[in-house]
Amino acid sequence: MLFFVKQAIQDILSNSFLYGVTVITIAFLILIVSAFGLFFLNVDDMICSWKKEVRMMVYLKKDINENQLFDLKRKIKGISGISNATFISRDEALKYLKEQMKRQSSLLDNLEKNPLPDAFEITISQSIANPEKIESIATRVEVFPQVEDVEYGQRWIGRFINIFNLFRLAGFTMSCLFLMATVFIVANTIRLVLYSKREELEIMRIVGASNIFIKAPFYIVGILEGAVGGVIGIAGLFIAFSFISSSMEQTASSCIINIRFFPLSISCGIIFCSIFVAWLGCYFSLRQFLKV
Amino acid sequence: MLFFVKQAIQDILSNSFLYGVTVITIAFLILIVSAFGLFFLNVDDMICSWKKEVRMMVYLKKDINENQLFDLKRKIKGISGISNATFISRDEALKYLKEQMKRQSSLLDNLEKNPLPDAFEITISQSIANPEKIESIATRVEVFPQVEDVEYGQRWIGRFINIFNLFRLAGFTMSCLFLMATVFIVANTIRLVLYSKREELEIMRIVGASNIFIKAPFYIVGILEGAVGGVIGIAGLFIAFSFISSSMEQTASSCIINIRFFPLSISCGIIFCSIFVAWLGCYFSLRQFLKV
Amino acid sequence: MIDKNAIIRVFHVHKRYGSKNALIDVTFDVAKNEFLFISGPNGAGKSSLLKLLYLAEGVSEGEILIDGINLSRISRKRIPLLRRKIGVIFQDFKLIPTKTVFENVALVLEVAGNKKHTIQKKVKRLLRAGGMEEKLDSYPAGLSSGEQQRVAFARAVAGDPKIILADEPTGSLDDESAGIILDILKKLHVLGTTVIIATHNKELIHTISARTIYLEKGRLKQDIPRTSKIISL
Amino acid sequence: MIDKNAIIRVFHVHKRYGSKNALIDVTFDVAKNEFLFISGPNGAGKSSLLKLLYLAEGVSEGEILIDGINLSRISRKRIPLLRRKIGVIFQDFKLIPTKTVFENVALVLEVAGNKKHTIQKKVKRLLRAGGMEEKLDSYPAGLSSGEQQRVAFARAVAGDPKIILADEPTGSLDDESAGIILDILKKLHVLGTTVIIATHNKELIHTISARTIYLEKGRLKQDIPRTSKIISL
Ligand SMILES: Nc1ncnc2c1ncn2[C@@H]1O[C@H](COP(=O)(O)OP(=O)(O)OP(=O)(O)O)[C@@H](O)[C@H]1O
Ligand SMILES: Nc1ncnc2c1ncn2[C@@H]1O[C@H](COP(=O)(O)OP(=O)(O)OP(=O)(O)O)[C@@H](O)[C@H]1O
Ligand SMILES: [Mg+2]
Ligand SMILES: [Mg+2]
Repeated sequence: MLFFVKQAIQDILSNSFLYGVTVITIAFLILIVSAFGLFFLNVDDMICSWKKEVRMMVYLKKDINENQLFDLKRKIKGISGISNATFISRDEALKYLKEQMKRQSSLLDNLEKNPLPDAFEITISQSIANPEKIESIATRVEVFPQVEDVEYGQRWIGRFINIFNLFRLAGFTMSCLFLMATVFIVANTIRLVLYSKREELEIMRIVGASNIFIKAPFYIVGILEGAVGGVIGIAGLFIAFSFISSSMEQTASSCIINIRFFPLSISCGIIFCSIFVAWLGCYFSLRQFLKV
Repeated sequence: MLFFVKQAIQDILSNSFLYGVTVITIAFLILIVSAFGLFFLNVDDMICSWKKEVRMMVYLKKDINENQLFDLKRKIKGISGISNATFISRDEALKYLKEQMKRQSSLLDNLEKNPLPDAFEITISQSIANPEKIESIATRVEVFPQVEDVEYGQRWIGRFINIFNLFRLAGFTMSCLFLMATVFIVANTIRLVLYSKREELEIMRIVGASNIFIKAPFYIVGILEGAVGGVIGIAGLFIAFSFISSSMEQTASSCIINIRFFPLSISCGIIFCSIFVAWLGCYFSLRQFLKV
Repeated sequence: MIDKNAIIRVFHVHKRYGSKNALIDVTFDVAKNEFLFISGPNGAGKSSLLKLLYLAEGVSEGEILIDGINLSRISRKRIPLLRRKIGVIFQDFKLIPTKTVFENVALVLEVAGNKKHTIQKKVKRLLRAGGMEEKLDSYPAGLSSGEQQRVAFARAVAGDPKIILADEPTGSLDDESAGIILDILKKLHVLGTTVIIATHNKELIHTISARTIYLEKGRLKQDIPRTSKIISL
Repeated sequence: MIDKNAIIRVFHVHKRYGSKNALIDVTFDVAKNEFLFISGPNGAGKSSLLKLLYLAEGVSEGEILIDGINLSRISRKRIPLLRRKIGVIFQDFKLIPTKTVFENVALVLEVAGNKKHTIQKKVKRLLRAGGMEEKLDSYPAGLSSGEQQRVAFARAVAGDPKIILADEPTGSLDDESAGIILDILKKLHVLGTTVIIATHNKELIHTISARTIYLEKGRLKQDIPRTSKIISL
């Protein structure tokens, strides 16, 4: 084993051009794919933080007693997809509304009496993402006799969830595409490298080398290439990310979202992916050039 | 010239493995980069369509006569960044509000008199994207004596414009990165191909071939590869796009946005880019292998 | 026809490349520890025949047995083991351009799983015998043709093969070097190695009294035993 | 020393590869239409000397003039033109593996800008002369060594060069083919071509009465004119 590693390192040194090209190719592809992944990671963060805001107001009929309230709360909480329900009295609600409307709150000063009813604020489970589900929850709540009306989500939340689901779909499809492409390009690069060494392979075979003897150094080199390429790619991404995020902080100081880099575990995962891709490339190429 | 083209085609046929690899690599890279571009094109479309909604309501003091109104309108329109201002009477406004609030409109039924003032609806130029500018426009409008209050944009519009600007920034940075990576990977692939033909190049030189004679076929092959790779890449993207967009139509029937593919001109531009990149790859590689 | 002493048996072998018949119905046995010339003009099929023997190509028809193993039926795992019994000097040397002279020769021993120490000693000894001790760390591109051929020779004999197949082993060598190489081959033969030399060089054949097989246009035309030399060539 | 008739002038040339001295202070002239052997044992520097002449390498010291042009000062644009005046048979053939035999030979004529029709005719004629008419569409890998050498020869003479540099041109050929090739070289010499043959093959040198330069360890040891043959080798 140690022998093969030595062989491999020697091989890398004497063919530094070929292997350099492979490492750079892998690094760039890892950079691209993980840049894309990072982008979607952050978009997803945003979606999650917005989804938390998907709430529903259940306005109650007038003159409901405590018992009925308690009963209703229990029933509402029993509906799947609803994670919480908080009672908000009409006075609370008016105060809240005034706060919300800020500049427009003067409008409410003209009111003679509080026109708002008592209400429950319902929190929708984050797993329920599409507006159809939310709609169906709303209708199920509406049928309770004590319920006057259900108002849910600002219209745009529904729209955005849809759009962001599309984002995610597109992102997922593209990620798959990118990954496939990466495997393919890396495999091709390694194939080209092996192609220019095919005579060498042939000579080794005729000199009596077993298949494992021929292949082992290539796999070791491939794994090293994958590791080095992956690390360079992630490092490059991190540098690019630092630039972007620092420039973001300048232009978007008022913006509440904060973007983040991959956690360490995912970074390591990407490097492993990169190693795996290089290994796969070796595997396919060696199969091609060592048929007999 | 014709001779070189013939040479090139013959070369492609007898080295189909090498050139196949290059074409596939180019195709995948074009696919990736243009998928990314397409994604941002559509995101941009959305942003534009949302930006159109960036409006400002200017609530006026009571008892303003026609002259003052006209004067105010003129002044408001004079502020840079404001593209239009429409007068909305208080009755119109209430009707509009009721429509907008739909489920909550019952609240308004309790009103004894219309609490709303007259107002101007101001449309902000689409080129003004960041919320700071919008804020400053708001304060400039607020100082007019006839103006009671300015209410602008739902809070989220401001937030989103920021986020989408970040999107665009990220998208732009990533596109640059991707393009660089593409040039690099294509150049590398072509370098590997030339590397495995370096003896051939050497022989041709010693046999008395001029540099142009040696290089021309490579450039022609490179351009062909770029063109074919580009077309395959775009075609692949189009197929992927068709799948996504048709699945989108199923899952997101309620969604108002409609995604689109590149217009023909951009598609052609991408193919030209692809050709250029391949040409560039040839250029760098030939410089390396034909030093003397 | 069954000769228990035969280490190589070639039995009605045909070799076709497309429509080209490189070998047509060639049959002969090589005894253990025989010294054999394969002779014939350019394109006679000498190299093609050797290629079949070192398993670089398969026969189109017929059977070849080496050391009792039928090459058409050998399992893929055993091919490397068989190849290690055969040392080949290729007509075009086939040195690995990315390895130094030392590494090229050492490869054969590494492949067979020898110890590093043994390899060092043996390779150096062999290259010294070929007058290549100064070139240990050169790459093949930095050698003259004669020097390359000597390295190829060292590699062929490094693994102590039972059979040595030499394709034009002195083609690039001056008379002195050729003499040295031939002497070594003769010594190995005395020590028990089976030596097969393919050459069109009649002079070479005349310097050593040995059995000679004469090929022409892919056919085995003459099989001249050791004694009756010089007569028919 | 100034010889107006010299087509090649080699003047105190040294060639070093790293610390290795391949050529040491070599000086000689070659007259127009001379027939010259460069002889010497393996590693003497024969191929190195030829490499300098066909501009594959540059000298480390000294000057070489070909047809009045100093190779150290030639502009890069004129190098291809000069090379077309020189036909080279390489010791290792250097055929392009991805081109057929026909294309390999035709290349020289295409490079010089000949018409397609002319090329067709000429290449076929040349290959027929070398007995390669059946192999027009073969790739070099499908040829025997002798056949490859014949193609290399055809390519070297295809461009009607003023100077032919042949590095061991008969190394892989049987006696008959070697005879044919030598005959052609002699004919070309008669027609005015300068022919330089590098070889360690003493037999070959003896068959033709010509001036012989003898190299040893990179030094020019003897320069034997045409008349005084056989004496000192
Ligand atoms: N891979 C191949 N494809 C097609 N034809 C081939 C191939 N290899 C050899 N041949 C043909 O088979 C014939 C025999 O070739 P071989 O190399 O065995 O000759 P040889 O006896 O070694 O000649 P030489 O003395 O020139 O080396 C030749 O005519 C050659 O063209
Ligand atoms: N590129 C190189 N790098 C280092 N040394 C070289 C290189 N080319 C040649 N040499 C050395 O220069 C010396 C002369 O080599 P050259 O090829 O000229 O010999 P030669 O006379 O052609 O021999 P042969 O008859 O074996 O072909 C040799 O010792 C060789 O090792
Ligand atoms: Mg042969
Ligand atoms: Mg030489």
